[in-house]
Order: sequence, then structure tokens, then C-alpha cells
Amino acid sequence: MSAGPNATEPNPHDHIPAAASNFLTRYVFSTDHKVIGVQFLFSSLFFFAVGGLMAMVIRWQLAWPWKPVPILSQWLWSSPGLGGQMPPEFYNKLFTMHATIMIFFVIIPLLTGAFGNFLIPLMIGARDMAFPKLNMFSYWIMWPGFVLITLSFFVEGGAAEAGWTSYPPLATAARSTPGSLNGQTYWLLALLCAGISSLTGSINYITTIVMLRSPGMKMFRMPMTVWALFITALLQAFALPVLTSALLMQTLDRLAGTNFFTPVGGAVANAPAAVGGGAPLLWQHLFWFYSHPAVYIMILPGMGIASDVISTFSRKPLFGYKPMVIAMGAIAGLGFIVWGHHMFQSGMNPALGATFMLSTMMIALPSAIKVFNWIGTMWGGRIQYTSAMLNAMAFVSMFIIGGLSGIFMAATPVDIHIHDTYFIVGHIHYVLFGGSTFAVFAGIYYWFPKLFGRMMSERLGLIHFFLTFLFFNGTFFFMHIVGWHGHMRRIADPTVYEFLRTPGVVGMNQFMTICAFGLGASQLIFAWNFFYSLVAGPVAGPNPWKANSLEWATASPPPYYNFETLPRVYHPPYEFSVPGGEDDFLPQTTPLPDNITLDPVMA
Amino acid sequence: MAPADAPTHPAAPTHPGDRAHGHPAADASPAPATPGKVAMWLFLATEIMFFTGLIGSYIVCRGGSPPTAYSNLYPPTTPLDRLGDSKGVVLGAPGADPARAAEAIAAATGKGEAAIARVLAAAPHGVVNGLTEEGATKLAEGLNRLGAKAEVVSLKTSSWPRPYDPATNPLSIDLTTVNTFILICSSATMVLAVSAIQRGRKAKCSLYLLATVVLGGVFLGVQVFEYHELLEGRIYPPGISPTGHFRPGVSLFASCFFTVTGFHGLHVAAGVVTLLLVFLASLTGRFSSRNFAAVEYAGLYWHFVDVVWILLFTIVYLV
Amino acid sequence: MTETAEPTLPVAPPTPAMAEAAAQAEAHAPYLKVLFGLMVLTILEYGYARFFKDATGPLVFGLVLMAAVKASLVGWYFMHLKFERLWVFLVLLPACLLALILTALLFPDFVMRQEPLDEPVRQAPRAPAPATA
Amino acid sequence: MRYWSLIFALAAVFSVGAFAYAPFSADWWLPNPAGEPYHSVSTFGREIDALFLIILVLTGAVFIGTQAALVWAQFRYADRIGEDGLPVRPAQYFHGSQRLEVIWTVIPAGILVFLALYQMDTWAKIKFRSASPRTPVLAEVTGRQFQWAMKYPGPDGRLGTPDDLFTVNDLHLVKDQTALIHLKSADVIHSFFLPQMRIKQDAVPGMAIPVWFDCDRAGRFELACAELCGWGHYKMRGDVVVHETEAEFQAWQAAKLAEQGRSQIAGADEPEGDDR
Repeated sequence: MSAGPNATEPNPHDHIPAAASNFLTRYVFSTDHKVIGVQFLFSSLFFFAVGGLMAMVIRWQLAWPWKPVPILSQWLWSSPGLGGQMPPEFYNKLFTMHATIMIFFVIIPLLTGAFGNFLIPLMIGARDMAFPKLNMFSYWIMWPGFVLITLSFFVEGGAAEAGWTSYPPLATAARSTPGSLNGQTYWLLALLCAGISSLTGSINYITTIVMLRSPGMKMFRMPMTVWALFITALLQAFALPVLTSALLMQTLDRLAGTNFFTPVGGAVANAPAAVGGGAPLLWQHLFWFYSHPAVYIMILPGMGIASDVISTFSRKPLFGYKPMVIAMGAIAGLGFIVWGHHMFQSGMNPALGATFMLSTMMIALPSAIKVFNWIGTMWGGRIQYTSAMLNAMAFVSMFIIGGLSGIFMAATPVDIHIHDTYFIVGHIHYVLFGGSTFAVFAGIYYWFPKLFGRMMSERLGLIHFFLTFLFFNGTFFFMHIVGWHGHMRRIADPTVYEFLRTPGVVGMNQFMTICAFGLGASQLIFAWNFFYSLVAGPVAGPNPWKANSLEWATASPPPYYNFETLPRVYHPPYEFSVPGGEDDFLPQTTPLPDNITLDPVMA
Repeated sequence: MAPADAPTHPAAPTHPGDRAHGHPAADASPAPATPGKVAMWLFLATEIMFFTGLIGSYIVCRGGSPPTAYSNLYPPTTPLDRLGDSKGVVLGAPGADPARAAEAIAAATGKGEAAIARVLAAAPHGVVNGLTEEGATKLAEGLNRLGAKAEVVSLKTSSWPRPYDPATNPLSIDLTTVNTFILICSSATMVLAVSAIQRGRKAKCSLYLLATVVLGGVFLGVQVFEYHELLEGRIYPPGISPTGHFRPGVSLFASCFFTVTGFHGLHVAAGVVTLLLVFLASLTGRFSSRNFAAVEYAGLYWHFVDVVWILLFTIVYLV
Repeated sequence: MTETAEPTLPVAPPTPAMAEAAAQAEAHAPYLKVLFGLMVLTILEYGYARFFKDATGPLVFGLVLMAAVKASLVGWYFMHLKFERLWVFLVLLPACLLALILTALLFPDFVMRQEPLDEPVRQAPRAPAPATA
Repeated sequence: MRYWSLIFALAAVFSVGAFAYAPFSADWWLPNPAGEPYHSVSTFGREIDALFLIILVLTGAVFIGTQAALVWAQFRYADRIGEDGLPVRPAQYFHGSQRLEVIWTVIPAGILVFLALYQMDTWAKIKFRSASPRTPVLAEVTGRQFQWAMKYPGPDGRLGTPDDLFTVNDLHLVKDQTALIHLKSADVIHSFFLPQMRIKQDAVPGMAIPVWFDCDRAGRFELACAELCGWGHYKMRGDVVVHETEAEFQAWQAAKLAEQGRSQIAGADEPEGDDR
């Protein structure tokens, strides 16, 4: 590989700081963004495993209701009196915690915490984040959250079971269901911790991206991943505080007896009536004001990663770089005014529903634009089927399904039927697993050499991808079908209903469960590949994929100061296969050949 | 919002000064902002959204409150349509012999001891409710004969506690106006501190910082006093609270009041602590006309807290 | 959170904006004038609230107007928005806009609550119930 | 290498195949009465199904188009290394096309706006209060953990009178008559879900929400709770019985009233329920 002439004039005032002095400050309470990124990576992958196991137990119950779960039932919840059966409230805890963990402790920390921390300074050519100590804080404040969410299983009544949406009064009335006794309070506090982490992180990211770009790194020369993380951080900064306020109000409703979400005289399960005066719908509005943008928080970084990976392995410039950025901005902007589509059947004013339908339909547009652009990027390229590329292509392919199924829900009348059914569950998993998780895999395969200086096994990667892709579709596709057949979500036993007791539905449920186990088992290959390569993978050079962006201009793994001298940047990171070039890539630190001028609108 | 163009503008292609490691590039053109300032304003934007969640909820809770939610005679959210008896007696003063006044009330209404004690304690705004017109007249006359001050009132409802109405609203506007003055003054001393250090007047800056801390502390003290009065110190008539104490659970108004002013108070407390640290730092002489970022950022935060209070004072107390 | 502006961080070079601010600040007058204005407005608010306490419309309108003026005074002069560049407003305006959008979109559900269901009255019973009971 | 595209093709074919097969199986299609798998029983159901089909066809076409383009790109443009160890074909170097961007912005935008506007009418008919039928109320339905409590006005046609009929998990209506119910909740949020009639509405404590629908087939249907309401959410199931004639309904009501009269509860003026 050619390093390219580094044209940076040495800056006499830029100097390399001293290294962290001991083990504790270097690896545990480190202020190095790379170490913090790796910390985020490991803790969220751990919780990924926990959340995945929960999902499998959920699937077991849906396929074979009330049959004792093999192995796990012995030591998790069964009492002799139940004969190994899962109590229905435990089922509710499982799906509540599965969603909570996957959303707040896996996907968001993985995408923004792990990739955001590791990549932003490297990709914009900075030595570290703007506020390294704040960065460290944003990781360690996750820990109270981890601890609280784990502890909540062991308090009286057990973990929260009001769903990850925690609609009051189910969530606020202590006696409404066992998990609302204590677990819900733990849930709220855990989410507050995760929220503070995201908030401090996002302020740090925005500041870093705005202020610390290396010379020549204009905003429109940043990689899509950085753009995506930047817009994600903006979404978080503006939406999360509203959730924080709502979480605090719910906490106060539970602990201080305030009345925000309790209707006049509200009483549940023979508890004394509350004074009330508030409205349960208020929580839903505030919650979705954050949690709808949160959906984009969970998909935008994936879009960024997919863009970078697809361009690199198509050996071709990204199709429509600026339109892609603008589409992402449009998603973020529109994302703030569509939250009501989660509430079409909630008793919300139907006129408001009609408005929200219009804005929701419009947000499908930028997503469509991005899909077309990804296909355009591959068109005419030289596609290299690495594990990272396959996962990124799976992201595109599955995101199409997830995006199109979203249109059914945006259509208010159709939503009347499919709201709160498995159709929704299928949709969210096509976006969050088919989308974000494949993007996470793509990102890990792609940046693993940069993270740890070693290559992952491509062979195992391909096998892992093949199995994951097949089992993923087997697990989640039929959810659309049982969903439009009317299968409600969050029910512990579908066979209570005649129309869900039919052989077709039961068969699909069992098929999905078997595929889910396959999906879970396939991840063992990934885990083996990950940990084996960590210690014994072949050593990677600085730029194993021959990519252009700045992180590949330094050693793998990068030294704690990232760059010997801050690199100077000459063009966007997607100049692959420039005609007349010796190599098929042109690092950002190398000027464009004289005969090339970039299209000012597209590139 | 326009995230796509938000960041593009001042992004000078020049090296913005590698702040994390000191020594801003001397040859670089002056950065339009420092990372600290960007982060501070971003933080304030998140704070705006946080208070939007709280104040927006307050506004809609208030706007959506049904017209009969509060009344001068009955506790909030009492279903008034089922109550036939809608006269009450306001006890201005229990007179020379409260025990006999209590007896009179007990005879007229059959209320328990605790309830009657609350009526007496709530004077001059004590309210005896649940009376017929005739009963109310009789009781008022009887009480007046005992030397107490009492008058008959009829039921008046409102959708929200009205300011200056002691029967429904426990908040003291006078006290809080004074407190608002104090906070505004602290904002002024804060900006004077920044202005002083910008001109290199270190001693003056410290002095103004100290003044700000003290004024902030006084504001907090008054708020603590107010909270104590509301929660414990006084007994209020039933239109405010069925238990006599104004606590977060007694009505939606109480919930909103304690939540918004409480979180504002926490912000003030955090500001006072920060300013105290900045003040102590200023005593070491580390701030100068070229290095006053910490003072400036603390000031921004402090002014923001002041702005929030200006809104809260208007929305919660006056309107 | 203000600790983000750690005192250990190095000197921020006085930007032109700050220099200008410093120059403006040479005279105390604007700050004291603003303070005076804020005081007057507070007293005005106090009196206005007392005077209009029974007229909700003018009360809310006038007080919110005065509060907005006060808030802008603090922002404009004390927070030095007067001297700030575009980027600060690019941070603040989206937040303010979203604040308005959120509050406004809450109105249809809570403030303009739909009228309660009128208890239905049948014009005539559908059919006389067979006298079984 | 290029054969990796086949797995993506497989997924697309599988998806399209499943959707294409779905209408031919009663279990895979929208829920309808057992005997008539392709007949949606309610007026709103037919409208919703039609809209559903329109979206299904539109998204199906887009799906097939994009997946075909994706798979074709994957297949056609896979990197191939010649015998000399060099790529057979270089990658093309271009940054995009303004014309294409405009085309694939404007056309989907048009389709989406059309879809949104096309739905409005049905939505308004089903949910807007101004569209609620001017018929007497059939029943007040109150969700509570974990059952549906129905209150029928009884012979006098008024709710809240001594001849009200109370049932649990048992909703009766008459064929071809618009049924108007008042939906309430006594404790937490529930959701009134009639799968075969494509009706869903959350029951929110503190609110009374009108819901109206009809049914053109007599028989038994199911009522489900679609919003998580606690540990027993899954079993919050009710029966819906559609009577052939008004007389049949009246007879059922009379019999039930008689039964209620005999039982001791009936004497009390208000059995539980949240009548405020």
C-alpha cells in the first residue's frame, strides 16, 4: 500500500501529549476515546448476549406456550408449584427487558458509544475528543444503569413489566402488575443513567466534530459515518432531554405521589383512588417525542457505516454524497414531527393523527433516496464480497423491507388493524436487527483491524453472515404475516384466541422460534471469531482494505495520540478508482490529480 | 431545524487550535468559538428541551384542566356535580375562645376533631364546607356571636388555582416577587463579574462573583423557606388540599408546582456550587483578561437559570 | 455540567466577538440599564397581575409578553447574544422551535379536549322487553 | 463471489413468495370468519382491506424493483480477478447523477403524498367524532384487568338506569346495524380490538371514546385486548356474538336480564365499574 505523500505542514504548536501513566488510567479510567469506544463495545456486546437469550425464551413461550423451557427454567423462574412453567408476568418482564436492554444498552451504546467514540476523532483527524474527561464520564455513568437494570430482577416483584414504552397507569400504579411494585423504579433510574450518558456523549461529539477537524477537513469532506454520528448526536441532544423530563415525572408519580399521568380518581387493583387530574396520554406524547427520534438514532449511524463500507468495497465513489447528507438531515428534521404515528389508536385527537400521517409518509422519502443511492454506489463498481460488505448489503436489503413495511403503519386506517400486532414487531426487527445490527456487524468486520490491529477470519465471517442472514429472515419475516392475521404483540399465549389457534399460525410461530434459535446459535461463530482473532488473528497493516478515510492513515491499532502530525485533507473520502491513478484508492491525505474536478452538487 | 447546515458555517478550514493539548496555533486565524463555548451552548439547548418537557406539560395540564377542577370549598378534583350542599363558611378568625368555635362547627357539621382543627389552623382562610344555605348562615351567625369572624360563601369553581385567591392558591406572590428581584440582581452581578475580568479587574471580578453566590444562596434560602411553609409550616383550606398541607400529591397543580420549581431549584443549587468553585478559583488569580472562559461559561449557565425563572415566575405564580 | 469548562483548560484566545464585547463592556451603563429595565418590568408584572387577576385573556397575554421581553433582555445583553455569531443561534433556534412544536402539538389532546360523550337517549325503546323478570 | 448475490435474491423471492401465498391460506391472510376466509365482515373492514391491498401492491412493486436492482448490481458488478491477478474490469468513476436524484425524489414523493391523502377519508369515517353515527348507544364497554365489562342500556334505551344489563366478556350486536359503543377503562390502558372487523381503539382511563362498526355476518367473533395491561393481558379475551335479527338480540337481552334479576347482584344499584 502506498502511504501517499503527506503534505501536511508540521504545525509547531501541535504537540503530542504525555501517555497515560499506569494501567488504571490507561485501560480502565481512560480518557482515550479509543479505549472508551472499546469499553462501550464490550459492555454492549455482553448485554447483546443477555438480551438475545431473553428473546429466545420469549420465542419458546410463543411456540410452545407454558411448556417448561429446557435448561433455563430450572434456575430462573420456575417454582415447583408451576412445574417449570413460565409465569405470565415473567413473560412480560422478558419482553420488557429484552426491548429495554437491546435499545438502551445495546444498539444505542454500540452505535454511538462504541463506533462514535472510536471513529469520530480518527475519521476527522483529531487527537481525541474535545472533552476527554467528560467522555470517560459518559461511559462510567452507564454502569449505574447496567447495575440497576440487572438488580431489578431481584427486587420484590421483579423487573419492570410495563413494556419498554412504560405506559402509565400500568407503569405508575404500584399494584397494577408485579413489576410495577419496585422494578419500574429501577427501570426509570437505569434509563436516566443511560440518558445522561447519551447526552454528555452527544454534546462531546458535536463539539468535537464542529471544532476539532484536522486542516482541510471541511464538513463536506467528512465520511458518511461521521455525518451520521453528527446528526445522531444532534437528535439526541434535542430529543433526549424531553424523555429525561418525562422519566423524572414518572419517577415522581411513583415515588412522590404526583399526578401527571394519573386520571382523576385513578385507581388500579383496588388501591386507594388517587387525586389525579393528569393524563396517561401525556406520557405517550413525551415518550414518543424522544423515542421516535430514537429510532433514527438507532438507524442513522448504521446508514453511515453502510455507506462507507459499500463505497470501499465497491471501489467506487459514493453515489450522491451530498444528497445522502441532505437526506440524513431531512430524516433528522422530519423525525421530530412524526412521533404521533405511534399513537394513532391511543385516543389521540384523530385530526392530529391525520397530520402525523402526512409527515410520517414524507419521512419515508429520504430513506428511499438513501436506498437508491446505495444501489447506485454499487452500480458499475468492482464489488468485493468481504464479510463487512455482505453485512452492509444485507443492511440495504433488509432496510428496504423494514422501510416499506413502515408505510403500512403510516397509513392510519391500515394501522387500525395492524397496530400492536406482530406486524409492528416484524417491522421494528427488520429495521433494528436487519438494519442496525447488520450495520454493527459490518462495522465490526470493517474496523476490527483498526480497533485491535488484527484481522478477523473472513471464512468464519462469511459463514456467520450466511447463517445470520438466513435465520434472520426465517425468524422475522413471518411476523408480518401473523401480524396482519391479527396476532397481538406482548401476549404470553396466542392459543387463547381461536383465530390464533389455527395450524397455520401455530406452525409459523414454531418455525420462527426454531429460526430464532438458529439465529442465536449462529452468533456463537461470531463470538468465537471475535475473541480468537483478538489474540490470534493475522496482524493487519494500517490500511488492510485500501480505504481512503483518515483512520486508515495511521497505525493499527492507532497510538494514543492517533496521528504523528495532524493530517491535511484534500477531498472527500470516496475517491476510489480515480482514472489514471496508480492505485484504485486515493487517501484523503493525497491531493486529487490535476485533471479531476469534483462535481460540486454530488460530491 | 436544519442539521445539515447547522455546523457548516464557521467551520474555517484553518486549524481551529488543538485545544485539548494547549497552545492554540498562533498563526491560525482566530477561531470563531472555543469548544467550551460550543459545548456550553449545546448544553443550554438541551436544558431548553428539558424545561420544555416540564413547562410544556405544565401548560397543557393547566389548559386542559376541567372548569370545575378547583373550588373554594372542596379539595381539588372533587366531583362537585354530586354535592348538593354548596355553601361554606370562611373563618376569618377563631375569636377569643377557639374551643367554643370548634364546638359550634362540630355541632353544625359533625366533622371530626382533626378536620375542625384544620379549619381553625387555616384561619384567616379556614373553610367549613358541606353546608346548606341555612346551615351556613346559622353557623356563621353562631360563630360571629362567639367573637369569631366568619362569613358565608358560596361555591366558586375554577379550572386552576387563581393567583391572589387564598382559598385555592397557597403561593405567596409578594415573597416570590422579592425573590425574583434577588435572582435578577444576581444575574446582573454575574455579568458585571464577567465584564470585570474581561477588563482584567481581578479583585472586582471576585467581589462580584461572591455577590452572585450570596444572592443565589439567598434565593435558594427563600425557596427552601417557601417549601417549608407549603409542606409543613402552615395549614391550608380544603380548596388547596384535603389534608391541610400543600404537598406534591394533593393536586395536579401541586405536582406541577413542585416539579417545575423543584428542578429549577436544583439547577440554581448546581449553579451556586459551580459559582462558588469559580469564585474560589478566582481568588487564586488564575483568571485574567485573556483567560476567563470558566467565568463566562458559569455566567451563561447562571443567566439561563435566571431566564427560566422569569418564565416560571410568570407562568406558575402570576398567571 | 458546567464543569465541562474545566478551569484546567488552557486559555481561550479572545475572539473578535469577545474583544468587541469587552470594549462594549467598558462602560457599565448597559448592564445597569438592563438591570433597571428588568426591575421595572418585574414591578409592572406584579401590578399588572394584580390589576387583571380576573381577566384571563389580557392577564396571560400581557404577562407572557412581559416575561418574553425580560427573558430576551437577559439573553440579549447578559448572555451576550448581542455579540454572538450565527452559530449560537443555529444551536438555540432549533431548540426554541422544537419547544414550540412540542407544546403546540400537545394542545389538541389536552387543552382542546373533546367534549364528553353526551349520554345517549333513545327516542323510543327499540322494542318492549318481553316481561320475563 | 458473484453467487453471493443469490442469497439476497433468495431472501427477496422468499418474501415475495410468502406474500403471494398468503392470500391463498385462511391462516396466513387477514383474519376473517372461519367459513368465509375472503370476506371481511364490516364496512370499515372492506375499506381498510382495500387500502391495505393498494399499499401491498405498491410496496410490493417497489420491493421487487429495488431488490432486483440490488441483486443485479451485486451479480453484474462483482469483482473478478483475471488470470494475471488483476481485475478484469475497472470500477467506473462517477459521483452521481442529478437527474436521477431528482427523479427518485419526486416520484416517491408523489406516491407518498397520494397515499397519505387517499387514506384520509377512511380515517375520518372511522375515527372522527363528527362522523359518529346518530344511533343510540349499543353498550358501554369498560376494560379492566383482565376482562371487558359491558353495560347495555336495556329496554329503556338509557344507560345508568336500573334496567341496565351487565355482562362480562360478552358483546352482542345485530347484523347490519351500526353498533356504537362508548369505550372506557377502569384502571390501566387497554385496547379494544376486533380482528375480524378491523377495529382497534385504546381504552384510556379518564376518557370515554366512541367506537362504531358493523358486521354483515351473524356468528361468533373474538374480542381481544391489544395493549399491554398487566400480567394477565394475554387472557383478556371476549366473545362477540352477532345476531341475525333485532328480535333475536332482544330475546337474548331479555333472557339475560331475567338471569340478572334472579341473581343477588342485580339489586344493588351499581355493580362495580367506573361509572363516574
